[in-house]
Amino acid sequence: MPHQITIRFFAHLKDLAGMESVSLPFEQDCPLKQLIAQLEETIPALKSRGGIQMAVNHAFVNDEAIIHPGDEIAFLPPFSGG
Amino acid sequence: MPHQITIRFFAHLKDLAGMESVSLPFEQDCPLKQLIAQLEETIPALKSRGGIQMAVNHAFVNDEAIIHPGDEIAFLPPFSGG
Amino acid sequence: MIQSADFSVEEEIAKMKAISSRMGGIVTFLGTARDFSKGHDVVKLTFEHYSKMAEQAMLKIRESALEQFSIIDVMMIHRIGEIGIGENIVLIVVGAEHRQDAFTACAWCIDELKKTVPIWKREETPDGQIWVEERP
Amino acid sequence: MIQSADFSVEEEIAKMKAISSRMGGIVTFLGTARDFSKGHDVVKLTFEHYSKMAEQAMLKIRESALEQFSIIDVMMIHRIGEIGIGENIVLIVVGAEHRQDAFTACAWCIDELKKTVPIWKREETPDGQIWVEERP
Repeated sequence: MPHQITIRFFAHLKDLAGMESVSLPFEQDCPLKQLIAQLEETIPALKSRGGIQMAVNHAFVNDEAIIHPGDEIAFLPPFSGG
Repeated sequence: MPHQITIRFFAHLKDLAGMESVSLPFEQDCPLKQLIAQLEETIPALKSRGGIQMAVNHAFVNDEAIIHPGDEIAFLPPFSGG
Repeated sequence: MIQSADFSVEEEIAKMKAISSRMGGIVTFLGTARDFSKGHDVVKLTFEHYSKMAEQAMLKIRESALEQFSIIDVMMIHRIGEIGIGENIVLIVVGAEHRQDAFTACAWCIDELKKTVPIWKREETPDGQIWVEERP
Repeated sequence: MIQSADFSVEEEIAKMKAISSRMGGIVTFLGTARDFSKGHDVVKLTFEHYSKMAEQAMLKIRESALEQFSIIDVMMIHRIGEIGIGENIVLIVVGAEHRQDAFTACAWCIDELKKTVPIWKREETPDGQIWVEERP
């Protein structure tokens, strides 16, 4: 787990990203928003995300959260259970 | 059925009246309150009734309702179903 | 429906589901016999009813619920006779396209049943029998 | 609990009844798969979830409901995977001494589940698949 992070996509974001999850090399702590900006360059479709919540290690966070090596980051579209 | 009426008691009124129902000879229309007054003389315990609703032929009525021969009159204590 | 026999919640829900494939939410109220009521123990319950009037009152609740709420159907069963602690007393099943309507209608039906259906409960307690008259 | 297998409403209610003989009212919400949604036909549903987070969110709803309502217990099941029309999706069972608390808590739990549990529904329609994102 160290020196990399895992990114998970759900529902239509999985289709947009073309993958369910990806592990990326990751050495140095950085704010989530910086990571998202990088991802949007690789996967432009993510830019169109609306109402997406972000979670790090299964807890909701905002863009300012600091990401550490080993973290699991999730892109969560609006829920539709029940 | 003609020339008589049936009176029915429920729940604790049945215990007070000492009976579930009674049929009485009845020739002439009269207001329900008159019939009740007569019954209270025979069964004094009925006087203590509180919150009792009256029904004639399965429909709620008030004391002014006119009773006809053949009617079924019911004394209904507050309900406690459910 | 008023009956002395017990009922199956699963079967009643299955009947409700069979009515329409538009049904998205089913809200059920099941009333069961408690062993304790207003400060005293209860050993057993007995329900009595004014048969014809009670059946009519139940039908009226159903019609009125169908009229005033956006629901697909509503089904009601009340048991009479002797009922042991923990046993089923009353079941109300409401099916609707959307859940809020089902919740509102189900709560309304049980309130209305308690207010308007001539059914009476007798509690058997360690100190004797009590006819219950308050509306809970 | 989140599972792909179906559940039995009767069994879940029986478990709830077994918890306390003080229980007087059990309110149940059962969500089922409709064949029609927002103007289009639906042939089948598929639910996906973020496993660990969804389980945590369900536990939190239960704890929060026990804290804020006068209820005895609450039980929740949500199915995932493929679900055919008319099949069960979600079940919430709330047991309480008094019915009003059970109704309020049950309605709150399903609202909260829809808002806070990371589960997503995909509808299969005659024109293709749609990930549903609105909160109904």
